[in-house]
Amino acid sequence: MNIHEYQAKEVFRKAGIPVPPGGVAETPEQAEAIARELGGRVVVKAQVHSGGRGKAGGVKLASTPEEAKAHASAILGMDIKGLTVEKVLVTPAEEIATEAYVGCLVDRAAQSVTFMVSSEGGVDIEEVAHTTPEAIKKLTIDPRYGLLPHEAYWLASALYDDPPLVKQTARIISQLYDAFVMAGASMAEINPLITTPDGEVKAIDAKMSIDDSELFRRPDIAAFRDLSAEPISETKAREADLSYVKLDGNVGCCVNGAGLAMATMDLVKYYGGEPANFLDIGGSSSPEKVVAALEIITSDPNVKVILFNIFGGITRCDDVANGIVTAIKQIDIDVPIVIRLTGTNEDEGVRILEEAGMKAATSMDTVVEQAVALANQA
Amino acid sequence: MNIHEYQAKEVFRKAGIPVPPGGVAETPEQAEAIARELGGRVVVKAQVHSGGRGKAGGVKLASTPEEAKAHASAILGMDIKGLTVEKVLVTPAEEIATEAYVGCLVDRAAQSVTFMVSSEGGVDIEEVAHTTPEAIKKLTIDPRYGLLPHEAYWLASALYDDPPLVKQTARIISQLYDAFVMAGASMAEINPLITTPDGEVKAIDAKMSIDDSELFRRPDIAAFRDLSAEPISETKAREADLSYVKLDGNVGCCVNGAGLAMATMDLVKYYGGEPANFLDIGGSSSPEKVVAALEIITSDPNVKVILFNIFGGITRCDDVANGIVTAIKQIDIDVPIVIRLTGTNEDEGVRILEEAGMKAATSMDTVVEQAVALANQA
Amino acid sequence: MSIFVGESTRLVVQGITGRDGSFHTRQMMEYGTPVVAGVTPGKGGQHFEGPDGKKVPIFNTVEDAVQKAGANTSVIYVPPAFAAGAVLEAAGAGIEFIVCITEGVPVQEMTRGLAYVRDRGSRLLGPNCPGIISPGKAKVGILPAQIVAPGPVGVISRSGTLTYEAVVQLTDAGIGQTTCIGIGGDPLIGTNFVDALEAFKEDPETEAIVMIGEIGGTDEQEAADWVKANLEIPVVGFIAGQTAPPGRRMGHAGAIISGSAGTAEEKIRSFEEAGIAVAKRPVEIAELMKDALGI
Amino acid sequence: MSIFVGESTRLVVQGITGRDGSFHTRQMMEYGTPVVAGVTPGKGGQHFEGPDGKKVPIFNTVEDAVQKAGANTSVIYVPPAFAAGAVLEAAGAGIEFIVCITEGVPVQEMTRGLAYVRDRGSRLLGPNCPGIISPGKAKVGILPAQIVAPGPVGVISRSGTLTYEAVVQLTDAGIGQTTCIGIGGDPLIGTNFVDALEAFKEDPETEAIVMIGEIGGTDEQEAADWVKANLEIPVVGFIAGQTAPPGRRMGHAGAIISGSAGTAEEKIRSFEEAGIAVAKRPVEIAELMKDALGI
Repeated sequence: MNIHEYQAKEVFRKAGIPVPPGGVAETPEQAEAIARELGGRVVVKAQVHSGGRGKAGGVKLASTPEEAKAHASAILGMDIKGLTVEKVLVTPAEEIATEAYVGCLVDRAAQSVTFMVSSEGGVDIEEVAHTTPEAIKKLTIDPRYGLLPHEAYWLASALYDDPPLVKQTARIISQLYDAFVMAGASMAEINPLITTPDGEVKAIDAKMSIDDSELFRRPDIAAFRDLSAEPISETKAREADLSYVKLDGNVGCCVNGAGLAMATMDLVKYYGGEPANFLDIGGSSSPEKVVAALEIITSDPNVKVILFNIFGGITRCDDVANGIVTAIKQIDIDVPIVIRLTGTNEDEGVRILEEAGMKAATSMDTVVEQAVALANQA
Repeated sequence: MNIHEYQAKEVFRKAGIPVPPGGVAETPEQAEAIARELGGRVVVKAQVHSGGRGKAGGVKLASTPEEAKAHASAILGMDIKGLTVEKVLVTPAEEIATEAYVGCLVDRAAQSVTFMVSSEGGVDIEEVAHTTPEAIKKLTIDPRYGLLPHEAYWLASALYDDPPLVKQTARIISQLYDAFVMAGASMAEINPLITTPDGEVKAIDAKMSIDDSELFRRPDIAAFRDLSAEPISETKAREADLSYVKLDGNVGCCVNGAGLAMATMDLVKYYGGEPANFLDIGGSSSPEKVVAALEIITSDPNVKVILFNIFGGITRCDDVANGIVTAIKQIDIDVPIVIRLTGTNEDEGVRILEEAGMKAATSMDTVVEQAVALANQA
Repeated sequence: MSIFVGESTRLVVQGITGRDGSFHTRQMMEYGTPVVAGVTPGKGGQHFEGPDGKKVPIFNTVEDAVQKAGANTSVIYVPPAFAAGAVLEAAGAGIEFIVCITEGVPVQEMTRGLAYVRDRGSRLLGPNCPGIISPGKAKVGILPAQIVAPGPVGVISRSGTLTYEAVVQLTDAGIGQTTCIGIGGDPLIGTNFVDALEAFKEDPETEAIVMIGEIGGTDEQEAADWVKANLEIPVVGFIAGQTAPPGRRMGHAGAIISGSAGTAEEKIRSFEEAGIAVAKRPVEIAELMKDALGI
Repeated sequence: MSIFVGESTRLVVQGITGRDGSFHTRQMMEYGTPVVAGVTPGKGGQHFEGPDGKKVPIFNTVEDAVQKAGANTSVIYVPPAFAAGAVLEAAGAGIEFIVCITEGVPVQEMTRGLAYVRDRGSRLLGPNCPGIISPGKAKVGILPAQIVAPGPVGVISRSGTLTYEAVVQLTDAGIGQTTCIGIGGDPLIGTNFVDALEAFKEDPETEAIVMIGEIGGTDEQEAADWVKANLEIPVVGFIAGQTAPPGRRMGHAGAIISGSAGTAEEKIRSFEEAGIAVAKRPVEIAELMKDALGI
């Protein structure tokens, strides 16, 4: 789960990282009031789960509260990479001497947390990693010891020579690690970490991704979820404990297992179709989950056909068949449904479907080809 | 540094360990008041840095506040293994179903912390270790991971079968480890850890030794030091940053280095004498430390001769010589002093002594033999 | 032969009294897997009733299961909040091979968990994996027994049902398996492609390998490099997620294309460069394997 | 030859600008030890002025000292509060041999520190030790150079000045040393008697060994067992603390007889059982060594 800049800054503040003050506004008037209270020049920043806010015009400098209001008015409601801006952060404009990058993330290859720092801050770190990898210093944390004081000091030393700056930065790096652990993050970054002309080090941007598996025991972090930042269908899927990602095609897919679901999407494309979604109904799928899945798929007006691809393992074919039959009675489905059903309790599942006047195939290729043909005819 | 039972119980309480309430009394009247407030039967327990309090009559059960007063009156001022009881702890008498032992300590061989648990609680664990070692379950903590939940559960499972007792005990074992870490301890034990007839698990005794090297950063723990529990000479030595242990002989020893100091004591014994003390003036010994050392040695009326054995390394012979000369002027020393001085700045040191009318030898055996002879003549 | 599990497997089920644990314990026992113990704290001394009235002793701790029942392999069916702790307990008790089925284990817990497993000299499969099956010998996890058959092919996969898809086609084509392993879909896993490949290389009965990867990470690319440098026997591969958009997580915590890394194209290219025959559709896996084995 | 330090030693001094650090750096340089770097955080870029106007570069981190000055050995003279951190830093930077002179390092910090040193494949000598000297080659620590001489005897000791006592007598008797090591008086130390004995065993120039132990712990007993099982060359031993009362700490955090363990009698008995010639007085060490060497 991604969280907003202002939320990540709350986490950072709790960990002791120096973060400038600021307030979140949902209206231009609120933005003006916050700017007035802060005094001086402010920055109005779009709060969306997307990079490249600056380039998209979502970050603007304001010299007066009135100007802050005008900027907020322009930014609120703006569309950035398909996401609508619902909130802006109003925060003082800092004097910047230097900009650096400090971040950490779960590193698959190292099976631990890796820190990355670069004195080329304020720019896209993936770009830096690509063009000048030597400008990034990396350090993998031994999970048995956590981030050790000398490691924080080494990372800070890669950014600055001046002893007071190194000391402040080392402290911030340790605090970033604390924040990372505290929030159950999979990624946390400060970009840029600035130094001011007075020699202070501050985090003026903040980005964090939270490991969804950590949320059950961190209600404070879970409360950060911004439902306005995701399609309603995905919110609904999550509540029904389904994995769903909306895509742009017209073949609605309902599959058990993430790998099989992706392979099904790929096969749709192979046969000349376009998947409307990724949807994994998961392992122990009750009929209720199937009903919820069908409600979500049919809520997408692009969908011209619904394709079930079920290979029963823990999932029982009869559960899925029961779900389909129930859903058809409850929901008004006006697109064709093609079903592949094999594996655990296959015979029972096929019988249930046949009693309801439906058929099931056993081959994946057959049903996908059929579904694509139906979608392309529609 | 050893701390008292009531102090260890404070640390335990902070860590969440269930410890019965209680109060510390320095007079029989205070003990009576505490017993009245607690109500019911109480135990009056001598607070001294010594085992075997029970056998010595330092732990007594009282049915009434008046009886508590009487017991306190008997126990306060009592001598237990050479230590005078200055305080008693008054605490409710608990109903006991079973008694177990739970402890942890720094384990030299394992280079980590080792836990020991035994269902034979309430008795001397070293005795148990000696007679029925199989009655003790040991587990060494990996310092990189700390005490893991399953380890606490395993230890608890070695004591009880009943699931609720195991669960409570596992929690207490984890909390004991927290207390151990929090206090910078080298040893912490609960003996006995009791179960009540109602199925509650409680620590009714508490013992902790603190690593002296941890005290500088734990002022709350350092404040536990009970000066009344050690000879004044040792308090004074600690303040002067000297290592001093009072012994029963008459040859006062002043040596640099703990190993050499012990070897000097052994040599005194070898030549038929008895050392009056262990005293290590440490590495970088200023003249002031030598003066303090001489003050401490001469405050022991048993001392019949003072023996210096200095092998200069970091310690400079001239510093020691200057200290001796200064001390002789300041303190009224009426016993002979024999000096062995060799190593760093030896010539300068010998010159300083000779100017003050003293002599120094270079051989350890010579001076020790001489000192013993002088002590035995006196 | 088989890898990781086989004739010497003595299995303890952690979470044997839970819904999934009890269901799958019966399935594993029916397949003939020697389930020697179950663990549910607080239920030590009771027995689990398996098929045909077989009784499996339940212990409070894995340590007891090891000491009293000689367990050397563990399978974990406990809720996500306790799964990492269960892995630690198994490794701490000296279990050699640990299979963690549980999905949704916090990744930060796994960083410590994996280090502990390594320090103790154990091997972890998973978490968030379907387990492992050695046809005719042992089934540890949830892989369906009815679709496998003994034979010369080793199967390694990051996914569950997609593995079934591949395995059933192999079996239908008359190609049996030495061992089928689901390594799991999480970003941090105990046994990756290379670990499994190394084990298959040591198994004289494995004559060919199927590798089923998906988007996210670079494990497949490293596996391809390893195959190129170390493996003589033929490998057939498949990568799921060619149509997955970057930045969106496809179910598994691991299945996400982040930055420039982890696309299906990249992985397919690596496979091809390593001489791995890449199936375009799952159904081609069996066909390519027939070619590879010359049957 | 020598053990742990020698011709290839490239020393970095952690805490080079402190009072003890600067004094002993000069002493070590005067002895000819190759001091290639100093570390004091915040003073990187400055230089330390050694004897004869030699300049030693100061770095902010040990990592820099390793990368820019090729340091492979470190000696630590920093206050107790920072000493464990300095050990971690040295091990983290890849220093192979770390000598910690500092006394009063919290023992709990050392449990983690020793694990880290092991995990990183480094060796720690100390803490709370006088260091190591290889006569004529290198001096790392505070052992006085003027009392040693090159020769065939290895010296291992838990104490400082008592070692000097033994070494000066050996030297006065014409018996030189391959290496003299003070392993330190703390309860938890990085290099114990057995570690040092193992290293001496591999050194062809070491023809005999002096072991100076004291009360507390069982390190001497284990060393005696090791000597009996593994060592061919003669060993002379001495144990300090025969008159120390149980339960009272004799200076060192380690020098305490607790319970039934760690008495001088016990240790002397172990030595004797292992065929180690035990000196009753320090002065006898040189005499027994003469007998052992047949001179």
